[in-house]
Amino acid sequence: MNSAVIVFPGSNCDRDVAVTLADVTGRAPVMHWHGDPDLPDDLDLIVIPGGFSHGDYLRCGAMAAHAAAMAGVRRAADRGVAILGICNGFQVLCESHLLPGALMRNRDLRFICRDVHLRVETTDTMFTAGYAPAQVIRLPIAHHDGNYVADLPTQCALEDEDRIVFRYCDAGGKVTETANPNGSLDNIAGILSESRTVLGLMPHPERLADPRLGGTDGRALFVSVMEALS
Amino acid sequence: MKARVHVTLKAGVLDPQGKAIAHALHALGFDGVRDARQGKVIELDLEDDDPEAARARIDDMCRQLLANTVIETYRIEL
Amino acid sequence: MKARVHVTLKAGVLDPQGKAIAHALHALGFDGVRDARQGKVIELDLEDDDPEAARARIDDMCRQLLANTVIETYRIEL
Amino acid sequence: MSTQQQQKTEPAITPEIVAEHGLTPDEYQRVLDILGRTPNLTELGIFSVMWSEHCSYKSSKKWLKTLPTTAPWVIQGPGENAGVVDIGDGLAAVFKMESHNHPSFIEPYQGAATGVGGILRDVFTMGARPVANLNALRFGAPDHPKTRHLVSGVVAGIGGYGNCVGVPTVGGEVDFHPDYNGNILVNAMTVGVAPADRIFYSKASGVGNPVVYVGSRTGRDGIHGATMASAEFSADSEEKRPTVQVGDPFTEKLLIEACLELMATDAIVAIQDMGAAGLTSSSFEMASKGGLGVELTLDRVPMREDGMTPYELMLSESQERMLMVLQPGKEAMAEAVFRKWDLDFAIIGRLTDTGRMVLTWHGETVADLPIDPLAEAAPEYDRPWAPTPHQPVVIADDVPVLPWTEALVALMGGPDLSSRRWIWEQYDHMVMGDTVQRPGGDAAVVRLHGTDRGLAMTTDCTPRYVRADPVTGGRQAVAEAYRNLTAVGARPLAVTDNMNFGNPEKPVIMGQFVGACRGLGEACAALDMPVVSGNVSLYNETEGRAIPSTPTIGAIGILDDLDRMATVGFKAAGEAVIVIGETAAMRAGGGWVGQSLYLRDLCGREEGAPPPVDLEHERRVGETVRGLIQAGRVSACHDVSDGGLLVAVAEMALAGGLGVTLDLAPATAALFGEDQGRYVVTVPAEAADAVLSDLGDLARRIGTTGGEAVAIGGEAVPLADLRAAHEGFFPALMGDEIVAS
Ligand SMILES: Nc1ncnc2c1ncn2[C@@H]1O[C@H](COP(=O)(O)OP(=O)(O)O)[C@@H](O)[C@H]1O
Ligand SMILES: [Mg+2]
Repeated sequence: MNSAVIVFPGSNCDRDVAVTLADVTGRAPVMHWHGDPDLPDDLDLIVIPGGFSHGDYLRCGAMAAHAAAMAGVRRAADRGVAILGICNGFQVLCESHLLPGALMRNRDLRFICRDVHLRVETTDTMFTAGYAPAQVIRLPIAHHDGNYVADLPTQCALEDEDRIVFRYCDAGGKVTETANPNGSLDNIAGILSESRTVLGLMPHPERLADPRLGGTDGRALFVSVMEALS
Repeated sequence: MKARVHVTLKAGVLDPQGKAIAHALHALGFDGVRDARQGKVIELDLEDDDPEAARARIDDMCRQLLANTVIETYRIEL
Repeated sequence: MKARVHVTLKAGVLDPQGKAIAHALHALGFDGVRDARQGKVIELDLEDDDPEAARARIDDMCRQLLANTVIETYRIEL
Repeated sequence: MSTQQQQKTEPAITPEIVAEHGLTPDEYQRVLDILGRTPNLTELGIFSVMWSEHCSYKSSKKWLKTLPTTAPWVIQGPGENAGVVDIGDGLAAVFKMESHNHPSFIEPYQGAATGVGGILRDVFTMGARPVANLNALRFGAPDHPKTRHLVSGVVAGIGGYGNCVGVPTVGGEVDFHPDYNGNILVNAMTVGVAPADRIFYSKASGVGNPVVYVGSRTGRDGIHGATMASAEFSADSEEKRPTVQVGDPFTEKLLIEACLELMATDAIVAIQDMGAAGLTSSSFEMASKGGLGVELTLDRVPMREDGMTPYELMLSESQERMLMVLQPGKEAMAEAVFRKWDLDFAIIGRLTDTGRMVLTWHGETVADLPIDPLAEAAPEYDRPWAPTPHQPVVIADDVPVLPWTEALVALMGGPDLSSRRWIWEQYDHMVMGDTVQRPGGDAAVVRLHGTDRGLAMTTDCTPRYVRADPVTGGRQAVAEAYRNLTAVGARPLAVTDNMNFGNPEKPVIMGQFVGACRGLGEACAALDMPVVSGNVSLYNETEGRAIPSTPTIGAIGILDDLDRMATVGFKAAGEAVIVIGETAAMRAGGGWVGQSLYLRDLCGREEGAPPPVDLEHERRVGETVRGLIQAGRVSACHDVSDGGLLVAVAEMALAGGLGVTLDLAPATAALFGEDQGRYVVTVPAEAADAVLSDLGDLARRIGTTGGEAVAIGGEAVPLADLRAAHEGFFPALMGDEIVAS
């Protein structure tokens, strides 16, 4: 499987996800510089990594959304190439309108770095086919602006079209207000595009994909994509 | 030429910062704050000197970058 | 009663956000942006109706919470 | 502004201006002797920062020289931007700790943030990629009106900077004490990793080589910051406010990447970050170390504001800037790297063989100073000092007895022992994907990227011990760091120290400094952990009242096999709980209560001699424990420190979510005494006898894991209650404090 990681000035989880991709797929991803509009054309997966692109100044992801490389990402998305935006990557995808809605400052205004529980809301995607329906997994979050908002029609569409992929929940899988770390609408932690080929999520699957780091619940996401694409 | 862009959250979008400010003011003993909302102002120093052309250009800047029209509205002040 | 507090960085204080905005506008092809600075506006909805009393109270709020007077200045608009 | 105008408007040098620059009449006389004429304002400014306490270490140098700084694995000791130690496999660890106390008190968010930025630069200047940050924080009383605001701002600032730069913040410590009410401490530490044979230094060489400025533009930030950090605080310090700098972590991130990219080539001869005293001390130090002169064309310095003067350019403390000497002919290549990262790049001068620093401004010379005489004549004081009087030993029987259950809950939920989760959850402690042991244990462990080895790191100091007995307190700070590293299974390697004290012109304070240096030095020598870098922050006083002396120790160690790493939490029910390191004297004494948290927090008595630190014992016990961990014989390990044995056991229970039944008499001094040199481990039941018989007198079984409470005799504290108290303190304190940003 061929993958690429887009590197913006201020990206800082680019190496982390590259390590996971290399480990899972057996092939190192292309590290693609934001200023270059021409992505390799044999890509199966493009990852927009976490971090603070352009310092997260103005709005998280706003400046990165205009990078030359994002035009290439958009073209790839139109061709059906799988796109995965993690944390800052999710914010970039929303700012690029490749995904609907927006990510605002966390409800308590503080940066939060901790493991959270997520319920897998759909397995009908190449990203989560490897999980069991309604499986409860544990992944870290590390963000200041992960509070997902969308208008009512968007929310209904996401719900009706089965495009909500992860919801914050408690250890038992219950989706509750106290299990919502950042105030996200409907406890939404990750969503799909209409085409189901673009996934954005706030939690970091690459951070728990190595037993040495305390868990492997994130690994299945990368394995799922790889199995779906090869 | 100086210009100001005021970016505010659309009505109906919950504003965590505003809410926290109202709460904190209350905790500090300032009663009677019914609501608080926080917005941004971006002050631009432009080479333009034709206000009409500038306004159109700034409008473009807002739509492309300065405001996220999914959740925000903006107002240009010259 | 509605009131607006404008909070801006003092002159000479580094404004990384403003710098980044100017840079990004330039990268988007908007030339002629000499400088950009970012500030915030806090809109308050108050129960007061005496403007003078309100202004004094808001001034207190600014000094205690809304502005960081070490690096920021503020302006109250009623 | 033209040069002439600018020089015309420069004031004549009066005694007042000299005093404002923090120079004593004596020191000013030295300036006159060196120059043979009156300095102009720019020159006076340069002298004042170079001879400030912050840059010259004039009060502390004599004593710092007594610290042990060498070992076969030390590549670079004190004197460079950071210390460097060999960690095997061709790698070196580069680390240092630095204070940002005064700025953080004035503007907690930006003060703490720029503190992190500064220490990061010290480390990547040497060619290392930063891999972890730590922070040691001291605040005033929790109920002091300023404390919440300071805690909120400092923590947000540290997180705001470190998170954006993408370096995990993995550990630290926090204390509260009313004597920090008017003068908090913010000590930040960075650990980096570099190829051992590619370390970069600040010593300039090569006459004619270009001197290059990179990073952010220079503004009027923090002018006089370095002198501010050297002057005692007074109530009117609010007026000094505009001198705080604003950090730009995004630019720092770009600067890290650009510097490391250029460092992979052979373009750099010497490099130095612009920290306190900015362009002055960076250019001065590079030239001075190389025995050369330097010529700077100040009008080429990238400037952020109009109308800046040479004086301001030389004294500005704008952040995120670096100075480099390049190989001739490499300018274009270097410039391309920095432009790619959107950073300013300017050739602002060259090295000369004159031994002088010559500054020009639009073609005119605005300063001309001899470098060596200025460096050599830097004042060095042997300040008078008074030894700290010995405190009486507190007799255990004189201490009020509280029910152990209540005492335990109160201590675990108190300001000093409660969980710091509220803090470290605001720090990205996992970015870079190598955090093997997150905050909450004894030492953080960061994997060496791509290997199965790890670096362990910790910061430690117990200020109440230091204040009561600086020699013992100094030893204890090092010993506790040693223990924290040992408790995860790491081999301690070296330390960095951050000496936070009051006014050194007061003999009592100077006596504390001297004593602490002696204690640190003895412990570092005995435990084979040389001091490789450090920082001194003096004049930490408000209205004449000094902070508790706080020589913070940052230490690193190496784990050669991450499969043999220990963690704090109990692992399984039915395991033996064993305390290692009690001496016969401790048993006979029944527990050391002087200066314990029990005595201070629960009885309101901060008194007595602190627990003695027997360094030989410390080392023997440490080696024993490390041996057990490396042999895979223990399932959990934790050192005994603040709060004593019962607190240590309770922390292990909470971390593992598993209770314990202890076979101890509920004697206050035994449970809460703070005797040093002890660890608690767990061992699977079937292996317990072997461990106990191997260790003989050094070990004693004290209980068995299991259940959902900490139980002694018939009494028990449910873990749920303990957890509620432990986790509840910070959220309750900080609850609705508005977040700084
Ligand atoms: N300011 C801080 N930043 C990050 N981690 C912290 C901070 N303060 C404390 N911690 C973490 O909380 C845990 C407990 O700290 P402490 O009680 O000081 O440990 P110890 O007594 O073992 O030295 C440690 O893992 C420490 O790294
Ligand atoms: Mg410890």
